[in-house]
Amino acid sequence: MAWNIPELITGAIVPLLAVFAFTLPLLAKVFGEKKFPGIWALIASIVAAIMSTYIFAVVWRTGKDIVYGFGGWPPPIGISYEVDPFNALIAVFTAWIMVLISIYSLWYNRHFDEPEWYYILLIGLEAGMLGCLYTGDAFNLFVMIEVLGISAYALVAYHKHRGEAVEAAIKYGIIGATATTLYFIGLVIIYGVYGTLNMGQLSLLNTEIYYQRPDLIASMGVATLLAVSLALWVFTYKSALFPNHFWLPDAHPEAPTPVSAALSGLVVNIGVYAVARFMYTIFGPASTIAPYYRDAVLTALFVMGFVGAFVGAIMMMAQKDLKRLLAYSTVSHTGLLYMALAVGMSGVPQAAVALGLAAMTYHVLTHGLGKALLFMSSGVFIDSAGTRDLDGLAGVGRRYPLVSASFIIGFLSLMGLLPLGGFFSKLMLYQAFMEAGMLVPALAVIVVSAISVLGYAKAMYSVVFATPTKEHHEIKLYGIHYMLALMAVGLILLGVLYPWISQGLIHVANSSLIGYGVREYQDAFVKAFHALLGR
Amino acid sequence: MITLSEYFMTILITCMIVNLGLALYGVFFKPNLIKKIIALTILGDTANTFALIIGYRMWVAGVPSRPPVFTEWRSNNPLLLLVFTKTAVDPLPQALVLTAIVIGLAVTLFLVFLTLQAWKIYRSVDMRDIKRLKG
Amino acid sequence: MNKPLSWFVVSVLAFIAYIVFTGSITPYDIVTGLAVSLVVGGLFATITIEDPVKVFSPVRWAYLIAYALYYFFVAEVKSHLDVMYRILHPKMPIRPGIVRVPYDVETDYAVTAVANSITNTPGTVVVDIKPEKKLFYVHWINVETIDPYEARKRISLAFEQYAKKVFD
Amino acid sequence: MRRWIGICVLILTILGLSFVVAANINTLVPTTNVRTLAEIYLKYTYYPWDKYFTAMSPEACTSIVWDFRGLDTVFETMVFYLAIIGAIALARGVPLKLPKEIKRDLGLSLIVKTVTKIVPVLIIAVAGSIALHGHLTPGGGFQGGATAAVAPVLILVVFSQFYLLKRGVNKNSMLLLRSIGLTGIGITAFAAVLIGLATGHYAFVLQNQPKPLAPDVSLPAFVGGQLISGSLWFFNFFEFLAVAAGFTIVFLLITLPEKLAEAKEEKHVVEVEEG
Repeated sequence: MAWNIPELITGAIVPLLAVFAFTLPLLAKVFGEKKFPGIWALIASIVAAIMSTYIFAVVWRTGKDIVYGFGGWPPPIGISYEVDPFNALIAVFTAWIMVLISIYSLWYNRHFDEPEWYYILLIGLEAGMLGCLYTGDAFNLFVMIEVLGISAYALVAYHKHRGEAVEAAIKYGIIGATATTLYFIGLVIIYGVYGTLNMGQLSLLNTEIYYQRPDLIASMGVATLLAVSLALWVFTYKSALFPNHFWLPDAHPEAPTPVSAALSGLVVNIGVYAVARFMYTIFGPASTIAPYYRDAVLTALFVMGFVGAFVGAIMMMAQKDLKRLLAYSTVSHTGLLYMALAVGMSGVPQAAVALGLAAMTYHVLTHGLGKALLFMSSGVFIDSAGTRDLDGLAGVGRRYPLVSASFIIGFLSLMGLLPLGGFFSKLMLYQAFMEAGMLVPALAVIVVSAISVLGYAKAMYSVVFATPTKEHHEIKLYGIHYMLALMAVGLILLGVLYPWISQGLIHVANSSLIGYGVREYQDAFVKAFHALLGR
Repeated sequence: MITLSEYFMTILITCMIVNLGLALYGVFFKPNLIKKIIALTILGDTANTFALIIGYRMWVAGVPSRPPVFTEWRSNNPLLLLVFTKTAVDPLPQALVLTAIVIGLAVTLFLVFLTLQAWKIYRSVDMRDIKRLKG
Repeated sequence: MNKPLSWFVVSVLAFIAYIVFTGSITPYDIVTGLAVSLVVGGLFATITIEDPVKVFSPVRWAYLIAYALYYFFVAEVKSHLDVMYRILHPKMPIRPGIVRVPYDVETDYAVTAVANSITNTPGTVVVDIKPEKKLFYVHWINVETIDPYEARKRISLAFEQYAKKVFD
Repeated sequence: MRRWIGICVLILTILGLSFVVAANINTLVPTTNVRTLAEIYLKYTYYPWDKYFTAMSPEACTSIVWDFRGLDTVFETMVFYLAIIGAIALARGVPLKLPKEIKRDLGLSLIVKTVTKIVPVLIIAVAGSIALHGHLTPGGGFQGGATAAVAPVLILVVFSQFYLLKRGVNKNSMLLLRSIGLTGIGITAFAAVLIGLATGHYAFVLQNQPKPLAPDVSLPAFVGGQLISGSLWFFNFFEFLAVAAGFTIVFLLITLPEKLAEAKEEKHVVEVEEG
């Protein structure tokens, strides 16, 4: 049989990361325990990044979804990975940011007394994220969320002598475990009602029932609604949507800085992705929960996003701790993401939905990059000043001009200033709401940005422009500032290339989440089923 | 008129649902961390029981349903395989529960270690004593 | 200490456990059973057994069988009857108390065998042991005497005689 | 107030779930038939008449766990692994080493100790049987490993931790064993692909028996006439090693004498800096 390289790479990428994590203790015994783990994690992340880029290139060029049945089993029988442009794009983004975070971790290495555990957990985090993105099986998503979750809890508690870190991890862990257990109950209900766990088949069954068996909708709708709402709780929990955001301002500041960057910049997106996958691909406009329940769910998401965006922006002003301020900014931006996600209610024209989802994807990219950049550069300042307090940090930025410049570019992008990525993603959000005829959310985007300017300005002012009140000790950067500058350039590029990017993202949204994109997702499943069955 | 088996099934499901509610109450409203973790394990076990009920098979004509193990495999007899297929319970929920149990165990284990660490620092496992963070 | 021999003995024990638990003897069971029991034997050779040569003495095995016969058919029956009598008697003639009972066997296995024999027969339970003084503390349902040597004669002497032959 | 909210949530949960079960009584309550997917699993778990569509294991659960849905289990193993790594990370800086002086007469009484000399032998033999017959009878690597880990726990309780440490059962050696087991799982997951690369045939990740799209690569279902179900046997074996070692690490860490742990930690606290 002929080799099918793109499929094989799709299937190999996440198990390969698992193998990288599994072999690390063994190899660390052989090659030394101080330096080797970091390098091994870097190699792992680079391999994953290259493979995910290749997958994205193939999906983008051929315009067809890749379905990989593990063990050669056809999809509903075995587990399959299903890659469409939407998750391929987010996976590429995640993988490359993880490369940067791995490099930064090498620089941050001196904070770790036994680094191998940290790097195993970091690889586990990456495997969890990529698995959540690529998987085409609802139960596998549960497993991958747990992989992601447990490495996140352990990484938050990594500075174990700080009571705050342990407390944050406990809060995060207990409610997170409850949420995932409830997701399991939701999955059991889905299996009970639909008899399958494959996302493609669920989507297909939903469409068939919607068009051919309307008599079943009423009875199945209730159970499906319950299952979906149980599932959405864990997703919104992982992405810190408003009432579930309580753990984030505690956990993110207490985690080691590179982990804060990963949690704020990437893990949040996984929840958003999963909600989009559930609400658009699986339980889309033509499904058993349509039309009333689905609108209700989206409205609830919208309201929570709306409140979250404001709460985050307002709480940001009151913060004295730099990392905590950034964490509240994440709450605010997650709110914006969910507002964009909720655009696909019944009655909204498809073009507006596509625009909204494209804007959401765009905002995922600009916010993720910007937030990772901000956390990493604030890590430099915090190390230099020896405190996270904004007063103690006063003027520390003057010692590191390149880092400060990147830091400011990151803030300006989150604020939404003209040539930077953040401006254009917010612009697209605004346009999407206007086109969908939602005036209030469109204005809310602007108002939230305006409120958050106060918080951002405070942080920028004290770190860079204020006069130093005390002597900060110099720390060696080892070229890490060039990496941060590169990320700042990336933010500028995301803004400058807006016309091409926006077109591309609208295409991504169209070909993955709505209309013919969903049909393609179902078709890819059916084709893979027949191909793998071999008859 | 309901049959006896339906009646018992109703009792089972009712107990399970009440258990679920109580476990959630425990997780959210008990201040003691150990009690929270115990409530969490009860929640997990209830979920697993639910999955097993979903995958169970009622007895066909009074013949007990059998576990999904094809013990007569050495005979290579398609007829026995057919009988097996017609009487065994659904193996998928069992496999899912197996995975969920291990995952629940792993998370519980880690939470216990976190609680131990919290006790070392705060000398207490009560959430009312462990609140340095603003929340 | 004779390690290869201990290894062999422990392996045989593990192999028997493996086959009994598995409940079938196909070539697969035998091969995997041998592999597992060899590994287990290697791990526990120096823990489980101190002097493996004793295992190969037919006299000891004969005494072990005699011990078992005596224990199951004489000691157990006697003490069961005794306890039954005490329970069924309308006045319940019991006099519970803890007595000191010295013992005179050497090896750990012998001590354990005696102690477990005492505990397993109804009416008497070993509650503590002082190896350095060679004393059992036995809870007795009907304390007939508190003289240690007299108590020993009533409770454990028969067991000790067999255990000495089997294990010491 | 808090309590009332809690009770309201509780009642709502119960009523809501009851409503869902009642509304879907046909699908959520067992009937005499199982779902189509389940019938496929039951039929093809051991189906020697079609070598392209079977897991070749009479135990349907094990074949789902390690073959049909093997990916779940590999990552379930990873969750367990990461939890143990997290636990080790929380216990780092606390040396699991033999102190110079050990108080004598640690542990329980002579009788318990003597019995504990024999029982672990039987436990591990039984555990091995559970693990190695995972593809034939209920059980498997995880269950076997968990059973085997009872032996060190018994020794730990009865003889004290130092007895284990003196015999080389410490965190590092167990981690090494665990890593070997996990590496074995990883290699088994990629075994078909590796064989395929070597022979030039296409193969799938986590493949066990030949498949229509990869007919040339498979792991042997029979060895010497005995059923081992291809990759299932290897998965069970390596999982057994990994889980037994993993639980041993956990129990070693959690039973560390508290005074010893804290004495070492206080020295450590000084070195920690702002995160």
